[in-house]
Amino acid sequence: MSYQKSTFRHPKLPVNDLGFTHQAYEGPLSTLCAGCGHDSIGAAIIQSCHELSLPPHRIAKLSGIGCSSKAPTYFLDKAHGFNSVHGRMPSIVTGANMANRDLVYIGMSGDGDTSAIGLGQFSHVVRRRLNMLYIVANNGVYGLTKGQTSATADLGSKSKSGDVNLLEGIDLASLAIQLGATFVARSFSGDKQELVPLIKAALSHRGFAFIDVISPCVTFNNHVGSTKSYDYIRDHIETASVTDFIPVKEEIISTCEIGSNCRDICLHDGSTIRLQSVDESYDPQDRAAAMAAIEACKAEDKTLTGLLYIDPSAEDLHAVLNTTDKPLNGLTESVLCPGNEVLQVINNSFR
Amino acid sequence: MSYQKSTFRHPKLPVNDLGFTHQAYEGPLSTLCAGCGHDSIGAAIIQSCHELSLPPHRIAKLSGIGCSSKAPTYFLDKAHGFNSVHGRMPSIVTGANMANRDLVYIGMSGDGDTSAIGLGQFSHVVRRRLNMLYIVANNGVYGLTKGQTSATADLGSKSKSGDVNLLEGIDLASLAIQLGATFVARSFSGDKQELVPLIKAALSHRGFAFIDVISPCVTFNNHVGSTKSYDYIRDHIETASVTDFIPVKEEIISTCEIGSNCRDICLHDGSTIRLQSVDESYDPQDRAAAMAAIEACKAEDKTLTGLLYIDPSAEDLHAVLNTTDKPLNGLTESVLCPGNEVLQVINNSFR
Amino acid sequence: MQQLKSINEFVIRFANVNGTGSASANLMFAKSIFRMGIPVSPRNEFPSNIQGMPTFYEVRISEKGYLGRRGGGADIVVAMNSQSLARDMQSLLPGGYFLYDCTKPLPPGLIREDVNLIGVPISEICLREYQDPRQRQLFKNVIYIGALAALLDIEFEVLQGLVKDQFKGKEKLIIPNIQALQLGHKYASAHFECPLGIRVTRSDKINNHIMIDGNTAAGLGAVYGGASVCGWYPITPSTSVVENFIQYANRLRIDPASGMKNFAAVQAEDELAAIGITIGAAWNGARAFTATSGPGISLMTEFLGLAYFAEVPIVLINVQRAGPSTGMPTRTQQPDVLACAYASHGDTKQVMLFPSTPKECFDQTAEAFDLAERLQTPVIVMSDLDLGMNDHLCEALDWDDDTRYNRGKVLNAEQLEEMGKFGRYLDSDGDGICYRTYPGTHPTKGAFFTRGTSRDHYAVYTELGDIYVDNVDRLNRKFDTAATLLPKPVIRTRDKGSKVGLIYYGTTSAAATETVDLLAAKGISLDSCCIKSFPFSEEVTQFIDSHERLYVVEQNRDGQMRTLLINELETNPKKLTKVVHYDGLPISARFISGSIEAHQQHNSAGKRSTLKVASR
Amino acid sequence: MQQLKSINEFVIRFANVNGTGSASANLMFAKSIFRMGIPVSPRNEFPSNIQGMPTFYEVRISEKGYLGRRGGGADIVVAMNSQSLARDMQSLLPGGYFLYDCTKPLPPGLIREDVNLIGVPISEICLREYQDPRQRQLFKNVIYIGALAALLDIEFEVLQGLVKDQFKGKEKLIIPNIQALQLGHKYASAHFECPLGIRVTRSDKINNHIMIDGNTAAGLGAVYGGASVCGWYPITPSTSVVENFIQYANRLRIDPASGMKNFAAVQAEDELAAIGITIGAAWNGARAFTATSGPGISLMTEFLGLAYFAEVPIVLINVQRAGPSTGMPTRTQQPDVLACAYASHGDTKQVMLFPSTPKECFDQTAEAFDLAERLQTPVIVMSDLDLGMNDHLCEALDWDDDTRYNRGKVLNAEQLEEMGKFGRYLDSDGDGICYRTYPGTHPTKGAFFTRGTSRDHYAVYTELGDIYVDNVDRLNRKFDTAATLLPKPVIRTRDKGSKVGLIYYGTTSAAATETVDLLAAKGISLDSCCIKSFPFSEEVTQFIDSHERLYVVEQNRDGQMRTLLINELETNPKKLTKVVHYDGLPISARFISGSIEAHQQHNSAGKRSTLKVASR
Ligand SMILES: Cc1ncc(C[n+]2csc(CCOP(=O)(O)OP(=O)(O)O)c2C)c(N)n1
Ligand SMILES: Cc1ncc(C[n+]2csc(CCOP(=O)(O)OP(=O)(O)O)c2C)c(N)n1
Ligand code: SF4
Ligand code: SF4
Ligand SMILES: [Mg+2]
Ligand SMILES: [Mg+2]
Repeated sequence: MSYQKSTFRHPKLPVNDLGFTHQAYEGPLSTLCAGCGHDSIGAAIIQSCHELSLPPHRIAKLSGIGCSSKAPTYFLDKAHGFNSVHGRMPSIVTGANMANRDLVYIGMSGDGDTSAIGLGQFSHVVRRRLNMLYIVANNGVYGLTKGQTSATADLGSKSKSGDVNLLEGIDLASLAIQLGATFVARSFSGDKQELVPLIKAALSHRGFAFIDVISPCVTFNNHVGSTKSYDYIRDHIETASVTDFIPVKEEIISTCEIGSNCRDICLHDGSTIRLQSVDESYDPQDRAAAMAAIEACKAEDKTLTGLLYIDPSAEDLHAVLNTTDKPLNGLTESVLCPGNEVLQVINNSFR
Repeated sequence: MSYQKSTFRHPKLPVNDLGFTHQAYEGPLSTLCAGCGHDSIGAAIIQSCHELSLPPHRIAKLSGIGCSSKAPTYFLDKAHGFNSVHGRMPSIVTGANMANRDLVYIGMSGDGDTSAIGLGQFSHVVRRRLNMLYIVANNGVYGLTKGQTSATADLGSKSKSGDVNLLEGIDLASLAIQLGATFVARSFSGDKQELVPLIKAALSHRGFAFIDVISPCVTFNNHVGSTKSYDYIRDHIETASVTDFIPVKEEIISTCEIGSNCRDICLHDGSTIRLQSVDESYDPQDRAAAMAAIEACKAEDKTLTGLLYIDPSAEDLHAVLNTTDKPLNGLTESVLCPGNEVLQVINNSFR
Repeated sequence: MQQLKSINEFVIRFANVNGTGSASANLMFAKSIFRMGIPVSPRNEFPSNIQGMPTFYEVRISEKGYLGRRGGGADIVVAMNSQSLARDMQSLLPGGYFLYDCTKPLPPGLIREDVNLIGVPISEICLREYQDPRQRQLFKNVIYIGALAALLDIEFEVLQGLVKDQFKGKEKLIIPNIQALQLGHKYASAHFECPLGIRVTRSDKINNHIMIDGNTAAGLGAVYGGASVCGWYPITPSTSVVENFIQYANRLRIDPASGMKNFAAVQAEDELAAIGITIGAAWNGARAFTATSGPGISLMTEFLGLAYFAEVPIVLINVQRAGPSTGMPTRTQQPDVLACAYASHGDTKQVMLFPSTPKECFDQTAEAFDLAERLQTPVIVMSDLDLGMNDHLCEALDWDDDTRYNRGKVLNAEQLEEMGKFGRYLDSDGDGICYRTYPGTHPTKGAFFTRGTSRDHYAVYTELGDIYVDNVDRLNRKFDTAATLLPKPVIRTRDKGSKVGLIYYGTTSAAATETVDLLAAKGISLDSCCIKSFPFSEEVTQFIDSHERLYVVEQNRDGQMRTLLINELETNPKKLTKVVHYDGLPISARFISGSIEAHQQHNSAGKRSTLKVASR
Repeated sequence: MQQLKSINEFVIRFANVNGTGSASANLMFAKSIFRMGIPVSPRNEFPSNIQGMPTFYEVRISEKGYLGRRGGGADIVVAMNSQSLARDMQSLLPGGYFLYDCTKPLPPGLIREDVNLIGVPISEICLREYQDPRQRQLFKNVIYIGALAALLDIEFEVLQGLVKDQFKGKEKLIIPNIQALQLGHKYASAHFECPLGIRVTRSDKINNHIMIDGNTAAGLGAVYGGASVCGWYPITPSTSVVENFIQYANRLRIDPASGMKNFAAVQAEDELAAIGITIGAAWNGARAFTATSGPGISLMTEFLGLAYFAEVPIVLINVQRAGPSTGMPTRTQQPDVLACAYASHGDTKQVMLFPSTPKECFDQTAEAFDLAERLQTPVIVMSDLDLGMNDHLCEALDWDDDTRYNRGKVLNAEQLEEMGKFGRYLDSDGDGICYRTYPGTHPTKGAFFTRGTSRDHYAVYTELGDIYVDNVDRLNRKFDTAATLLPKPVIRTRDKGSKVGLIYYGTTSAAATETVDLLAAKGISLDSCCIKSFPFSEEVTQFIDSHERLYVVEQNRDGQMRTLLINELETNPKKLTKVVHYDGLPISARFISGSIEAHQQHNSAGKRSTLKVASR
């Protein structure tokens, strides 16, 4: 729905090199909660693909299970999609990419889908250097199952049920860098200025590109000190002991600049996240430095955003496996089947 | 078998504070290949537990599947053991520890068991800060399934079948540090001088302790440039196209010092691994520095060994969950069952 | 024009938008009927979505005490979702009542001539009465409940009482809610002739029963059954089992002195870890459980095989939902019977319990821990979404304080001291169940290596065929023992006994008992057998043997319980007629009786033995 | 003293230590018999261990062409493992020959009076002839083969030929091996009266047959079947299926111009990922497969449910091993029939093929890709360890070069262009199979969202009951279609036809055909039906209907195929007698015929209908 709004905001966009308008990249009306960050990410993907003039039907969108994994339903409806099972999108997209290296692969996942049940598959698709864009819509909760804390939730954050998270959150960006991702970025769903260029860069990168997008869950928000606003309603909801009332909210875009490259994001519950984006001096090609910078920022309770690491000379899995340039799914008998003559020679080796 | 040898080497050991001899910590004859590093690790564990005077029956040894996971069969036979399923030891030991916080938990796994199928569970047991010693017997191959390359194998290493590994190996030590392990060390199976003290320190650490032990597979060795020695036999084996001949080998202990804290280990196939152990100046309490040091060493084709990181003030999962000091498995009806009176009150809340 | 008339026997259906706060209001409605002493069964038909989609809440009021879904159309529809108006209008019976928000007029196209329209300008009232847009939204629900109170003659004090109880401790919320009720009540009384032909009147059919959902009861059962470790991963509809366990344990399992917890619930990274944690804890002597649904069952398959073969006593609560794969996560079915009975590769078998009511969810969950530890094998409690997530009227829970947990065959230090050589897998009692030890029990005796591989009587790895065979045959013997220990089926036979039998289990039971009455009225008399456990006890065999034709009623496509019956009891399939309902909504007596009637008419064993639903 | 006598009909058993190089030597022995034109079937009984444990290799030589395990003791034992001497001595038949290394004398205790001892001082010879300790070890094996050549009258040129072929390209290895053969041959000829009463003589029973293991054949089948993507994870005994696929693809699937690979084999991190990769590739229009065993099947359960419900055509090769759990990883069974037939939670069904020979492993694997794509569902090839890892004599592989892959119902750009609205799940042909599209086919038409949730004809998510029912009923219709497309059973009826039928599948077939002859000789005549696929084709039903009593022979404990037969075909269980062998060794004709004979004697359908093995 927020998605629908977004099209109101920018009316007809110009056509791109393929002669397509913005609409050619859109999808059906979203069923996510009004104001859900995930729909903003969808809008950013639409804009990026449009601006890059990618043929919509040459894109494949894959996901696991979760609100974030439902999101692909609502963009790029000319593209085939695969809403697979929880945490297993990485293996599905690996196979898909092996079968046809010519499509553009966008994997969309959630923090639960990726950092909990999917951590093993995520780590290995990173290591495998699959040529794809992997986006995590990171809200620190399990949205679709109603607000349990996820493994990326910050230490000390509160879950809907009120208990405080006493474990450190997994930093997927650092993890990706360490496991060999060749394009790693972080951004915020409401910040199109930053997000769209990152998505475009990632889509143009050959190899594994990862973007960790902070995408607040407006319904099961679990950030520290959730105090401000709608006391009355929250009281009501809590005591009704059925969290079945979800006030309609606006997408969060409001950010207040506080010093160079640093801004606060005010969440619906009044809490804030402080984002520090990398500045000109930052060298995204130094692996160790990148990880240090992320750590340093975290130490100051800030989240580093922007392009964190890139290795432009990256190779992808096809290069590693030395597979042919033609899509494997297009090969026919003539290439695939060695024929009977060869088989008879093989028979002889078993006599 | 190599294990049997090791007892030859040190004859009767003195009794420890509990009056136990070394033998009280041993197990049945090993069925691993002669010279397998895993048995050396077993011997080191026996020595450590003996020297620490741990009551053998108050230890629990858990593992997944693999030669390394079989190894616990051959030490501490007074201790209960659980040889579970492939890659899932971390969840089993988590439950075991929750049920009885008073035992000492030693988890033994392989690089395949931990870095491939088990990577997700490994990462999460680290994050959970379970109070245990987790040892990976790291040989870079799948031993029990006859020599496929594992995810920790170095870039460029060769598998038995001859193909070169083109992916970067996962560094479990760095990963453990990043995910919040509070004791992380690395050593070499043949180097008791370094390994035993590390195991003893790890067993004394409260929280999650991880030791990555390089433990060469004498049978499916897959290190770079495997050229030297038994040409004749290898030829024979290769052409016989059945790798069913395994020359009996000695445990590798020979290391040649080359400069301060740096030594080369000569493997059976003539290849070498260069180990650099941390020196006095090294501060194991600086997380970022530790990860940088590991990276730096790797850049010089060396493997950093010793105690890499420790957080002495660590809390374990029981502290996080605020569970009682008594072992949960010892609680009885009186504590566990609230009784009928309470139940009737609860009934009223449903009228 | 026709107006349906009925007192204390009708179905009302609420159509709302999810995320608008309707669930709590609708529950208040159901509770008010309950408090007026009238049996009531509310059922939530919610989408797999968080906000903005159509959601339905169907309440059956039945003084006769029929608590299954009635099926067919509703007598009253409360249409609060403009998206679904057309569909809602269709779901009403001729002569029924259609309560809607008349602030905007109904699209003429969808108005039906044969129903009674009751327009209440709810939005208008809210606009007038409230400033905060969120309050306007929220109180809409309370207002239509108020209107219904007038229309159906619900005692207003009862509603007031409910509001007071609900907001105990938040007094400032009480007044506004009661005012909202009054707004609705006033408007209805002023504009319509109240009560309607359909209405309620106080009765006395509730006794000391309670209204509770199965997951809450199961969570409580785990607390009372002595579970101290829980590994879990969220999945609808099982999540609230664990959430309730934790919530009650946080109140009832706190060490008074230290304030520390006498339990550990670990939210795992996935279902494989969740059951792994449970197995590890059970191996180490704690009572441990996990709960899951659908895909979680598939992911637990490997570990279920390990627990079966290594003989580790765990409890698994499977709150079934419509499969296969992700299927319909918010719809009910009984589709995992086969997947659980023979879970995992190789020759395996699993013990299952089948609760029919929240009371049974409580009792069977608590008992499951005894059974698991006595049998040293996993016990799976087979609940479902309808039972687990809907409030059901059932007997009050109770607990015999003299109960002692039966931990099964476990040797302590003294026993080990006194005995000769310990053999973990020695069947010394001949019942297929051997003696276990907890880790750390004795300095020198009783230690063994638990493994998923073949092993001898002393837990030593072996590849010898005869030892393997001896071991797996013992496991079958153990399951024969199980059949004698598990809860017996509930069998009801007519005075003279009938030739025709009805077999069912789980949540089908409410509809099944109603079916027996319906058919009796039509001169078809049925004996019935409600299965409570697997492997089947002797009584089930006898029931089958003593009837000529049996209808096996279940809520899945393939008749999975029937498969178990013919396979495990060597029954001739021709004797068992499938009656299967699997559209995701709870089964109804109308469907069952209709199917059986039809089949009885041209009753020829030759006819294909399947009666299935093509739709609700 | 008695000396067994026989020409070309006997069993020889080798007892070795694993990791000592015996496997290749023993294979050379079997191959030499094969090259002398005599049917031979070697079987490896190896431990789940890499080095130092007892391992056995049993070779049955049968000019009559009986290639199943004979069972009972061996006629000749070659005892090269001092650890297992006692057991090996026991495994010899009275009058049999015991070949051992007499460098050390035999422990008097275990010497049997009723057998013939043949001592060859192998260690001594090696010590004398070789310096390198490893050569001493390695050549022991070659020396006893040389001795056997003399004792059994194996043509020495044949052995020389084998050595030359084996070491083609490594000439320097040829001479020493031949010398070692001669050392053994010389010693035996000099010290014993050669040949023994038991011996071989050239025959002509091989025709153009080959000796190959099932996994190699399956790997080749995948190459010929057009598989271009493989996701895999190592597990015994399935690993060599993929290893062979890769090995052959590396030779036969290289682009001549670029030298790049026309396939992609991805070693995954586990089985969940392995099948995920396979599903992703198949979804994207490549022919894709994976192979696994035991625990891998359990781990693939969730994804198998997705592939069934989302209708993605994959091929899964299950090389079964003894379960449950880790079970006996290096022993054979057919224990996953049920786990695969109904894999995953919810109402599911999977297509299975049952190869009996390596030739069928090749043919069925290749055909599986056509079937999967035509049916748009997973096809599981149910091999087992005995078939997959042992060399079997079978017909030569062949391929019809006119074969065109049948990719099933796939719409291309033109077809999409011409048609109206595309509906992925529209059953326009009424056979339950709908039309699919590959991603990226057409700019504006044919795109859809593949999902594991309930959806309508246009792949749009839905929770409406009737649409759900329509879809899952169609899936059942699709399986009716499958029953007509799958390989038919092989049915053999006696001239007049018998009242008694034998039903079997997979590797039981060699023993089953021998059984029919054995029993015929005893006046018990049997018709037989070798099942090749599930769901069952019409012919299976007819076979059952046309016989009074049927024996269902399988290699698992619980009679899993029998369960499928009574459940899917509504057969009266009383009619089907279980004959189950599950100690981990391949089933033998002796066991089957013995069981059936016993049962036929007091043949009363009342008797408990299970005949099972208590040991080998
Ligand atoms: C195997 C399995 N386990 C559990 C679930 C239930 N489930 C659905 S979504 C979800 C978590 C979603 O969290 P996240 O990935 O963060 O997505 P979000 O909804 O927050 O965007 C879970 C646990 C499932 N569908 N499948
Ligand atoms: C679920 C499952 N998949 C695969 C296997 C087969 N398997 C046994 S051990 C092993 C790998 C062992 O490698 P590692 O953990 O490195 O131990 P090592 O033998 O090298 O010490 C595999 C893949 C299995 N037993 N279970
Ligand atoms: S619950 Fe949260 S994550 Fe899910 S759709 Fe609503 S706002 Fe988005
Ligand atoms: S195969 Fe390798 S890892 Fe396994 S026991 Fe032998 S040496 Fe050790
Ligand atoms: Mg999330
Ligand atoms: Mg290894």
